[in-house]
Amino acid sequence: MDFRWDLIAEYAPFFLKGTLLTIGLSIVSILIGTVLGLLIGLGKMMKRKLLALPFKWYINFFRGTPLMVQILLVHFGLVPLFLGTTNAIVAAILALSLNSAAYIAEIFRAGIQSIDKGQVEAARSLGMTHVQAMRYVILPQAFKRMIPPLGNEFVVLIKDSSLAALIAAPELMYWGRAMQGQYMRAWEPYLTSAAIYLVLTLSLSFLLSRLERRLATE
Amino acid sequence: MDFRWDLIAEYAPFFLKGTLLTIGLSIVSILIGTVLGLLIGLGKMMKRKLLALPFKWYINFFRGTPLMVQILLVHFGLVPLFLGTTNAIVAAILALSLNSAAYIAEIFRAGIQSIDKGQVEAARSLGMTHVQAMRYVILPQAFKRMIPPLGNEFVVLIKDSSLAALIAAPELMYWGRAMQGQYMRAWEPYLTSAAIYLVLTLSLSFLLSRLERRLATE
Amino acid sequence: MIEVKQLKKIFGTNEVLKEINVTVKPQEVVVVIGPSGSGKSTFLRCINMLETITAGHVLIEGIDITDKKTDINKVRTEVGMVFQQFNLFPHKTVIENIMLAPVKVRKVPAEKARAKGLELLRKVGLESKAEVYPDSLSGGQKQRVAIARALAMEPKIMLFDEPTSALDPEMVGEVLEVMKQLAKEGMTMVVVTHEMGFAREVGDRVLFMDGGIIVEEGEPKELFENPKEERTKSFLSKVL
Amino acid sequence: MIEVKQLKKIFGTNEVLKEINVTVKPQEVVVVIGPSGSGKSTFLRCINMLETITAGHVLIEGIDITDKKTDINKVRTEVGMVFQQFNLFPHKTVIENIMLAPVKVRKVPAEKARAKGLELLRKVGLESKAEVYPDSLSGGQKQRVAIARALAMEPKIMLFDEPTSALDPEMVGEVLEVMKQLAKEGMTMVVVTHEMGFAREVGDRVLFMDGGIIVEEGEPKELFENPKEERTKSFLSKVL
Amino acid sequence: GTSETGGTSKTGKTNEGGGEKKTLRVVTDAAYAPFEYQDKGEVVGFDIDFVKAVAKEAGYDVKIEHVGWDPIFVEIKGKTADFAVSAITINKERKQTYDFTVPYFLSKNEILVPKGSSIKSAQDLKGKVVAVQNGTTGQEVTEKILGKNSKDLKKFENNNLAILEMKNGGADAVVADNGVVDTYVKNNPKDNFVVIEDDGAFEKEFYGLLLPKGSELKADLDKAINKVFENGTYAEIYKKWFNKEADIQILKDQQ
Ligand SMILES: Nc1ncnc2c1ncn2[C@@H]1O[C@H](COP(=O)(O)OP(=O)(O)OP(=O)(O)O)[C@@H](O)[C@H]1O
Ligand SMILES: Nc1ncnc2c1ncn2[C@@H]1O[C@H](COP(=O)(O)OP(=O)(O)OP(=O)(O)O)[C@@H](O)[C@H]1O
Ligand SMILES: [Mg+2]
Ligand SMILES: [Mg+2]
Repeated sequence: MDFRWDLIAEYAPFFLKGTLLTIGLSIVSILIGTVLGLLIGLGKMMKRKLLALPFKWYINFFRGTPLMVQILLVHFGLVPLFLGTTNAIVAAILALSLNSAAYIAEIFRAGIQSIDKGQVEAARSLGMTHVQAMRYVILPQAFKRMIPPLGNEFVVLIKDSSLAALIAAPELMYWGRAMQGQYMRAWEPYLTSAAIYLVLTLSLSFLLSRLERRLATE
Repeated sequence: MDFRWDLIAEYAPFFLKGTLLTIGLSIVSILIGTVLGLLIGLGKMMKRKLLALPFKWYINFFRGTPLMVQILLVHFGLVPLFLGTTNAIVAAILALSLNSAAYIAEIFRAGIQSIDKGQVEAARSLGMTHVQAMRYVILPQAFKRMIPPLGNEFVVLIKDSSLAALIAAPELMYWGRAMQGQYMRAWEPYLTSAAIYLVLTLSLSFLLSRLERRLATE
Repeated sequence: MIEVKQLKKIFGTNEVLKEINVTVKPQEVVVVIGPSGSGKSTFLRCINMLETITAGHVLIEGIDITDKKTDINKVRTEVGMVFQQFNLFPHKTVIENIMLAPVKVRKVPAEKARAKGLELLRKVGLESKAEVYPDSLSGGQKQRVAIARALAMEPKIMLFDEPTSALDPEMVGEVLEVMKQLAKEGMTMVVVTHEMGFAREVGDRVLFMDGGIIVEEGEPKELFENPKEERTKSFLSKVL
Repeated sequence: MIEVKQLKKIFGTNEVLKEINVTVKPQEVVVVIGPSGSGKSTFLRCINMLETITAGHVLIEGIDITDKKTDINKVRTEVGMVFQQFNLFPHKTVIENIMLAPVKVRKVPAEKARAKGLELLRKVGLESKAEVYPDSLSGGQKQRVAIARALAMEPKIMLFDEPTSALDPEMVGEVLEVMKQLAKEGMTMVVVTHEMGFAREVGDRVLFMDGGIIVEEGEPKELFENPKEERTKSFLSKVL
Repeated sequence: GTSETGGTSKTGKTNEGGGEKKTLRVVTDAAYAPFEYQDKGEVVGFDIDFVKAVAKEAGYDVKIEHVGWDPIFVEIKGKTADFAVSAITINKERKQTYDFTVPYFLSKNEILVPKGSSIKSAQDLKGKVVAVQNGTTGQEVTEKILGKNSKDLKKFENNNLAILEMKNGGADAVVADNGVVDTYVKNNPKDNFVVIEDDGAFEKEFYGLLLPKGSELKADLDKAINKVFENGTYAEIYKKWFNKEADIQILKDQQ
């Protein structure tokens, strides 16, 4: 098989631009997703079943349907409804944030539930209110446990952001597809983008495992 | 907003066909993926680091790159290399199986490692060999613990199979996009496919939670 | 002073406490014994409302905690609790564990709370461990910190739920020593324990529970040597 | 008969066993005591190679198990082990737990293994529980099944690692009873335990371990009442 | 002329006439060589050159943005772009919702097949696997032959994927606009693909610039297009991209 390195060299600046957008999209989305996810997680944990229901269905919807559908719905349906125009970057960030929020909500809930219930009991028996026990005892411990799965969600988000190529947001995958369209070749563009994604996700995993180790010995 | 129910009615037979293909793709892929995943999981657990390395990188690659890249690579690169022609269904099954195998390998490993090591010790202290301890004591317990995450992987696979639309495998998402292309409308096709995916994934989750409960009380 | 009147607790369909009537007088040390599952922990947890009470009344210093109008958090500051599993806060140092509730609940200034905390640590023999995290302590040390933490709220009553049964045998003594000291100082205490030596030495009264009721009660010596009920006899024969 | 010669065990940089020399004669019951972390479990686990041995030799019935040529699985069938945490197989019924190793390792016909298993269950007082799963048993019952399971391989030696310390106090007696019976029948036993009553009653010899060495050994009565070493004295004063 | 549509931005730059020179927002799907595609990031093509010439004639600046095919219709319907150029075929259905300028390009669908294929005409496509771009007229005409949503029809997101599918043996033919097909064959002689025309089966189509319904820009643009036809600019651009002479008369006949 002839592998055209020259084509890759030619497209290198675009892969670079695309990689930067991929990173940007992912960072913005994980940040928004985390904030939203915390709120939704809290919502789902409400004692009153009826109030918790919308949050439960939010999570069901975003975890139960393909991200591709969500991106297309947001891009062609939701964003034009509000902005009056399509905007690929906005749609990508919105869809990725909404999607990851559903997963982060569950991470948050699991983090809180993983704390031994003896901890709340000890706090309550000292006279703390439920809110105080949450704030001083449960949440600080839960947040620490949330870091690994949150990092994992970030890795997933980086990969998922490739779907933004479908709505012509010029991220990494988009340029892979553009290159494929220009030269009608499959291996060069897709192996190149696969390699870049791999570098991104593996470096992130590496950083995360170091962070985890540091937190563990703290 | 005017919602054209008539268009959905018109496309109903195609959505039905697509749903059946989605289910078929997912079932075949989870089966192949499970078998492959067990082998790869065993490979990664080999004591000799050098022998385990290829398996480790297999998992890294398939978990570290977007499925979209994998599907396009398999469809336009791998399958033509072997079959001499593209074949969307083969490519979709192959890509989905290879991808889910990487996740299942980790599920398998986690399942084995979750078994208390007192179990092996008890087995060994009774004179069983390592293989006997695995076969009669560890694996039966590990398999039971693997059922929930495997089910979860199945749900993921159903959603991921939507990417097969990109290579024109006529599954559920493909028909959603075909409908969108014909009528230039976003809400009808995408909400319809979202609803169908939701029904598929939620029914599966429901069945799984019942299965889990039955296994738990056994 | 604790008054428990016709206390009932049902989990689902499982009637765990059937009808408990007990009064614990000020400065009294009451030891609760009984087989596993007899409801000892549940009884203790009902006294400071860690479990909701199905029926009956519990009065702490004359205040009915089952009354909806009672501020339960306020009552709980009067009742310290020590758990079998210590339940120290792992993300805080020993002194922070002790200071947390006084500062956040009682609004004691941090400086004062720290001074008080160090004094309590001295009392349980752990002044050198103020700045370490709980993870680096042995079981016996953890439990002594937990006792100091409960005492920091200056409770009038202390509840202990098998405080030594998660400890290695050679650490049991150091915890019991602290508890004996506390009893001597006149603390009102309810202690669930299997340490019969402790019961004999400092207990004013022993309650034997089984199947959700108090089967027999009496002075330790009397009850251990002359149990009246068949069930008590058979239990003591296994344990002593 | 067990001969332990200059046994050493190092975990990483932690020298857990320093130099252990012990001989356990046939039919002897040796009790091992010592503070937490002193290496008691490690010592026991070295005897049937659940831990790899760093240096020294262990001979079981004259066979050196540290010799590479020795079939360790064969030796292990001669040495039964009972763990603190029972380690019953939760996916198998009580009788299946007992039959598994005889059938798979010794290739005993299932029928015969079952008959033998039921006989052993009768011996530990649990013939009625043959068909239930371990989850439905109490701790004391679990441990008795674990003993029956080990006995099903007809071992010449039995090792016990704190068999009663995960049990509620009222269940300790039933397990010790089974062990006493075993000792009476002439089983060679090494028992790590904190049950001094048991040590006194059935122990032929007590080893006191601390810091990876055997600090002192002797007849139970002698050692408990007249410990020679300072460390032994201080340990016994906490535990007795 | 001014436009009331949103999304236009004032440049603030004034020309010699003293009036404001407006910048129009033009959307396109730059995945349709040679009409509009990305040459390493820059949107280029016949359509682009043409629009620039027309805009210059009408006195506007244009900002061309690649948004993808489907979003074009969202943007124009929502009047967030002033007009769209993207080899858009003028047809009745689209005219119900949108306005078009006068036609600026004659197009027809053609069949792309490997050399030596048994396919010689549109009717030969029956029973063969055909790859098309989802939502194009190429798809429509092929569906007329194969049947709507036939199992032999593979709809891809763009023509690139459709052609790649055929190249890899997954389809027997690709049906797409002549401009796309001709350019592909010209640029990729090594692939050994040939073009089959079937004027009997595939009707002529005309491309127009797509405008929101009732856009006041239409008059301006129509006038400018005719000027571009007349002053020779159109022929020049056509020659540059297709290496053929333009047939302006047939376009004007449509007006
Ligand atoms: N949260 C709960 N939900 C349901 N049942 C419970 C709960 N807590 C305790 N129980 C049940 O209540 C009964 C009494 O439990 P409790 O913990 O009070 O016993 P105990 O005397 O403290 O036993 P132990 O000596 O084992 O601690 C048991 O049958 C137990 O299963
Ligand atoms: N697998 C292991 N890896 C590293 N260190 C170990 C391991 N197992 C035991 N140790 C260490 O060896 C030392 C002795 O442990 P061991 O379990 O033999 O003590 P023990 O006397 O049985 O104590 P306990 O009464 O708590 O059971 C301890 O310091 C322990 O941390
Ligand atoms: Mg209890
Ligand atoms: Mg041990």
